[in-house]
Amino acid sequence: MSWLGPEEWQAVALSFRVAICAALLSLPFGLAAAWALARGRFPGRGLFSALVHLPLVLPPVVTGYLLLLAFGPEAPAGRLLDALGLPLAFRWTGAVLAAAVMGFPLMVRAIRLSLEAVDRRLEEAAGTLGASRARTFATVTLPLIAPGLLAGLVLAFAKALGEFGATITFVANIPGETRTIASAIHAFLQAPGGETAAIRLTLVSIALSLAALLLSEWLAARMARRVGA
Amino acid sequence: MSWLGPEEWQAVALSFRVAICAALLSLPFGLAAAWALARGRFPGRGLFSALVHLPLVLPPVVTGYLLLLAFGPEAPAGRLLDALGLPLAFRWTGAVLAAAVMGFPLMVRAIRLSLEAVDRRLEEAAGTLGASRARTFATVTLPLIAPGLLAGLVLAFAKALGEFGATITFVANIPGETRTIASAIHAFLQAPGGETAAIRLTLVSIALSLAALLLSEWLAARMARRVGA
Amino acid sequence: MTLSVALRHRLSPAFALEVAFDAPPGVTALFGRSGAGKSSILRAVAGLIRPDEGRITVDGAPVFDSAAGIDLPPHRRRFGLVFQEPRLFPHLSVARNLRYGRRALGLPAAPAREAEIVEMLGIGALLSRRPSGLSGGEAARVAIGRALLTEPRLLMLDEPFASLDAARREEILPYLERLRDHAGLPILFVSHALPEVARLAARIVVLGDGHVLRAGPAAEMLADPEAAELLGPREAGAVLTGTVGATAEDGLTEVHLPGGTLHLPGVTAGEGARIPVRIAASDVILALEPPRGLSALNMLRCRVASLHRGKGPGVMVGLTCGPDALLARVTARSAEAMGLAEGLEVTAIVKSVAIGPADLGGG
Amino acid sequence: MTLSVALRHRLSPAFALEVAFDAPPGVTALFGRSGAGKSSILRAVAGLIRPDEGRITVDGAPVFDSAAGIDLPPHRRRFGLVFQEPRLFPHLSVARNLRYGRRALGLPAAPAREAEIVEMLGIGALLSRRPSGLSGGEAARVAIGRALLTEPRLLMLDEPFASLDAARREEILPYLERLRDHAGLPILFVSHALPEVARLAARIVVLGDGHVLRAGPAAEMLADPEAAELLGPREAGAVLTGTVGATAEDGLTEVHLPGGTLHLPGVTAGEGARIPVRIAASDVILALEPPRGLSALNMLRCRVASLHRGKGPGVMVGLTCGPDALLARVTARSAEAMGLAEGLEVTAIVKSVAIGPADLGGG
Amino acid sequence: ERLTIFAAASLAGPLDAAAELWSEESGHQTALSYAGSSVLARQIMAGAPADVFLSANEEWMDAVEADGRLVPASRVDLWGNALVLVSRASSPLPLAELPQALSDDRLAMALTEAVPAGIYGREALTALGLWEAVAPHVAETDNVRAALDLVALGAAPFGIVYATDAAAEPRVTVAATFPEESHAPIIYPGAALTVGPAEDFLAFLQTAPAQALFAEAGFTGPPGPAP
Ligand SMILES: Nc1ncnc2c1ncn2[C@@H]1O[C@H](COP(=O)(O)OP(=O)(O)OP(=O)(O)O)[C@@H](O)[C@H]1O
Ligand SMILES: Nc1ncnc2c1ncn2[C@@H]1O[C@H](COP(=O)(O)OP(=O)(O)OP(=O)(O)O)[C@@H](O)[C@H]1O
Ligand code: MOO
Ligand SMILES: [Mg+2]
Ligand SMILES: [Mg+2]
Repeated sequence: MSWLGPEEWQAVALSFRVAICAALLSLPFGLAAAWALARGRFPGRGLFSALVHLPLVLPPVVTGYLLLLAFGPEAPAGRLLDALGLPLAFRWTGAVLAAAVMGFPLMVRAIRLSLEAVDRRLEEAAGTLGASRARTFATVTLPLIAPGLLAGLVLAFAKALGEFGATITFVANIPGETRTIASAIHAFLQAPGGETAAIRLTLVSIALSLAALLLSEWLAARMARRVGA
Repeated sequence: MSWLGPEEWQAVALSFRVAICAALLSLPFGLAAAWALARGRFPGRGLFSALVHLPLVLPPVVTGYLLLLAFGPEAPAGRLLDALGLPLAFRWTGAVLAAAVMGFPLMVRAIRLSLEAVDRRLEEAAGTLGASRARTFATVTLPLIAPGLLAGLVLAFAKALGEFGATITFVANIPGETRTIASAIHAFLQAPGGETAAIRLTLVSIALSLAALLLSEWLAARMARRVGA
Repeated sequence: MTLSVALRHRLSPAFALEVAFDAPPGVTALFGRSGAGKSSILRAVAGLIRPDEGRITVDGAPVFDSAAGIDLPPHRRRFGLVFQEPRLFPHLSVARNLRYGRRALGLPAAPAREAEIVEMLGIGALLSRRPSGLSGGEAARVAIGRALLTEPRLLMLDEPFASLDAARREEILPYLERLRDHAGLPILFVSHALPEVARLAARIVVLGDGHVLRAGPAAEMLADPEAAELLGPREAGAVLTGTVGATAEDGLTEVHLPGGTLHLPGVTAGEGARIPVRIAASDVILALEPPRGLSALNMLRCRVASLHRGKGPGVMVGLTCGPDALLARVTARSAEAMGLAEGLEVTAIVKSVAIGPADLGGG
Repeated sequence: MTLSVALRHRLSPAFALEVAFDAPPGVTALFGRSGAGKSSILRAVAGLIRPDEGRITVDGAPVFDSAAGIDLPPHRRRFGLVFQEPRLFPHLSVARNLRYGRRALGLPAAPAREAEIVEMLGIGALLSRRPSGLSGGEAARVAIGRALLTEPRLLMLDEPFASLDAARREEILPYLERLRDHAGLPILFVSHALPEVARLAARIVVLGDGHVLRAGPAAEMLADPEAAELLGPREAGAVLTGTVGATAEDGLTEVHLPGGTLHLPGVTAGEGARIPVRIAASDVILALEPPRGLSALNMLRCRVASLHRGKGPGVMVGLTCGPDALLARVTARSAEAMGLAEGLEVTAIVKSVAIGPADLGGG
Repeated sequence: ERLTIFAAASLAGPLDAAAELWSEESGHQTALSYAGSSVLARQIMAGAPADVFLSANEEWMDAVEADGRLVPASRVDLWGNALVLVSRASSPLPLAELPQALSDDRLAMALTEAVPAGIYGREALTALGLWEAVAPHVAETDNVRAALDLVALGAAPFGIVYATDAAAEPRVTVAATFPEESHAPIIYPGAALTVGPAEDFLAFLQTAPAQALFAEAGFTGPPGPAP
């Protein structure tokens, strides 16, 4: 792919990094949220579910603005994180946050569906064999929901590759820092004569996601074979 | 909500219609695609999976652009549909298509996860009881994947509410025809001082999705209670 | 209607099925140790496994024929199968589970038949419940009822009574006997309980490691001292056919055998009917001359036909009592003390109560 | 170590548990018809159901006490439970299923113990397989092994042998007997097979519709003509305790009872050991005087203690043979013909081979 | 030291070239963040670390200025643009005939109440007395490029875009140019948000070599001195 310019390569590398980080970063939170929704019985469960789905319902730009309002350089949360050495605004870390937030509802739903399909009787069995709740979770529940985790990761990764509305709104479109493939494509499409560059990047994006998908399908097939299902 | 103007009401009503139609319309296709991915063993399965995920990976504007290429008034597919009395260009029907396409990967994955969790031994049992494959599907598989179908509908509905990038690119933003809540919010945000209107519509959007979510959670809880899980 | 099975199928590198047997109308028992391949055979017959090679025919018409490329899907075979696990549909009530097959087949509702089966299985109180809360035995019973209601042309039962109490078994067995006797359909019956097998089965197929070790009529197999080794010596016994005679006031019915008359409790067949009576080898006591003052009512004059020393301290004695063959298992010490030898006349003593309903055919 | 259970729990509007019983070290059998509440009791003891009310204690220390608000989670109770269904972990190999509990508990690996259990259960060839392809009986055996390897302080077995062949049962029962005799832990054993119950259990709790119908020492329960009705008349019998004597060359071992000496095959306990011997009521023949020329070697002089007429044509005869109680089931006709009456001296004839290993304790 | 420039997306092509030129001259690195003016303005008002803001319209620059984010007196009008009617047909069309020519078809425009190109277009059509007639036919898009795409792909026969957009799209031709007086002047204002190099860069954009790059892309010069 020598037909990509250095700036474009930069965007590809950044997108990849952002997508991987976003997918992995949101995994534990997605798991926690999915658990709460699948197993929890607490007041406000419906509202919590709505909150999780919000990034799906809102136009991405709105989500981006909300992130900007919450984590911008002049917002208290943003300042706090900055002081803690994790600046977000207009950094690639912010792009990760934006992508993670946008992919969150997808990840939560995938994990939740898997969780709801877990045979609780196996967890009971683990308990009678001496496994604490944490251990049961780690050794029984987690492996059994692996398909959901994998699906969640794939969805979050793919979404992160395609996401630009919230990203560009929250962290702008700064080459090498926050200009992901999607932002670049968008910028190219807005400028006169940017189509060819946009098409090139689109193809790269498709290739990246295809690779991720094939990897995930292969992993899923291996898991299924191991379970013998 | 008398604080919404008539144009805004129109956008709300239209969004609702588009989201409902998009979710329901994509259900059979999503089911077929999920089936092929979960159960099918055909060459090109990986590519097919990538194709299904494409709307997630591509920036929405690109998807909209591709839709325009495929279903625009000058494209063969667009002409055909037009001749069949289903014009898409600049119509709310086109907005439905755009929303359905954008939500498709989410719906497929939800259904697929449920399908993969189905206990195949129950399908075997149905066969030995005299149920044909079609009947087994309708009376065993389908009810068992109901959680996935419901999740798919919810995700597609929510996504349709939030989608504007592909929609506005494919069918523009015509009040009463294609101006959905998301498009309207986006438009408001482009002009200085549009925030209050945008916030109003955002709240409506949240309310709509909250209602849909609560409905789906209630349905899911009922189903779970009936199965006794 | 007769089922013929001949197939070869490799399930794993370590296990392959290679079996051939016929199942005429009536019960054919598949007997064998855990892992012998019983369930796999039922799956193949039902169409849930596609064998590598072979032919499965019903009255000569193939439902599967690898050479001819025939492989009917399960629902077109119309074979009922009660799986080893209940496999109830979790989203349907018990009642709708029961009716599932009839609806799938487009059969008209059969309220009378349904009521009869529900009554027999004792699941009337469960009809509106979902399967998830059922006890193990309750679920097993619903699964039996679900298969019975489809009126299959072949019935396969995979350890249907494993989780049922003895009393419940006694309620279901007569139903299966009636089905066997009146519906003329082949029934493949997997069970580890030889009394049940002996009571129901006309034929026994003994399986081991995917192969047929021995197959034949139940009466022969059970009375054959060699086959007894395979079935387990404690379970060996003979199945005799007797003619039902008068029933006395005290509930004992005369059953006439060529070698004598037995007085048995719990016979429900009518006078003149011919019923099989199973007498376990370990329930027979031999005496050189008819003893007196004994609580056992049943004595048959027999002649010793064969003596087989097994591995343990027991001797399996083959007897001919008129035209019937009987088995008795005695200790080697007794055999010696009594001077048992081929041709010797002995009296076989059987306690009436040792022959329970489970050993009595008909009903 | 003794388990005490007293609880009340409503499972559904139609079914409530209300039970209280003690389980001292040794085997306590839970016996009852399908749906009686056996599995639910095990679930409550294991901590998988939280009873509405009650107390479950081990040597007085509560693992559950509704009044005190105590409810230990299952893993802190250290009670092993073999469920009615195998419940194997589908994502782990058989070997890792077996080791799951020890690892969870932080116990060191026990290769010798593991090898012994694997050998006993005959699952050596399955170790590297996933559970999904296992046969019904294979899965059941792995589940048994998995629970045994955790070295629980209480063991609960819910119909562990339902899908196993007789030969396999014979291989597992001695292991359970050793466990019972040497580990000093209470074992709750659910089974529909009375021979197994009689062989293993020191106590029997008969359940019906969520309530304890009767409970007591196995020997008493089995020999009590009234309790016999609950257990099923064909299954009733006495459990006597005898002292092992010499074993002859032909493999028969003398077992001395106060009322006489039995000659039994397959006794593995050493000379001088005291072992329980189960004699089913239907295996006993009564004679007014000791007969001769009979293949049965075992005769005990007894006195008729009671006569119970049941619903059928049978009479349950309670006998005292020295200090032991024995049960015999004869037909009413025989009882009359023999003039059986309380106080009458009779000879009880028991075929040696009618007492098989399943009815023999120790080992 | 890197200069961060927040610029309206429509400036992309010539601005990239100009920034490169300036980097070579001054030795400063530049980072160009392109997005819609509205997005950029909001980011700046939220504290974005930008040094230069190049807006596609005056209102958003006004908003940023009112927020006190500009280096005083650094604001300058940099370029102008013309508004044109494009179509796929190669024949010119008198603007007055637009309603008839449209018949039942659509006229593609950027959002007429939000996006500058759309606002100018509506203003011009109103001034020409055509708005009432064409309003029901307007298909509004998110940005002006999308409106151009609709025409390029044949979804709409006509569209109103900037002259710069029309010049870069070979599939469309300019059917008519809106008279300058029919709408407010199309102005691209720029301002420095930090002192130093940002001001130098703004100055550079006004030099001849820079202006030549923009002229090549179809931009006109600044419409007279800043007010
Ligand atoms: N969750 C539940 N909801 C309603 N009824 C229940 C539930 N769980 C158990 N029951 C009922 O409680 C009764 C006792 O069930 P349990 O499983 O304890 O029976 P069991 O004695 O083990 O029977 P089996 O021998 O058939 O296994 C059954 O009638 C069952 O239907
Ligand atoms: N999918 C499979 N992969 C590998 N081995 C298999 C598979 N299915 C069955 N087997 C093996 O084939 C053998 C026969 O299994 P099958 O279920 O037919 O036994 P069975 O006679 O029904 O035993 P049981 O009495 O325990 O139910 C077993 O050893 C089993 O492990
Ligand atoms: O860059 Mo703009 O403000 O969308 O024309
Ligand atoms: Mg089996
Ligand atoms: Mg149970």
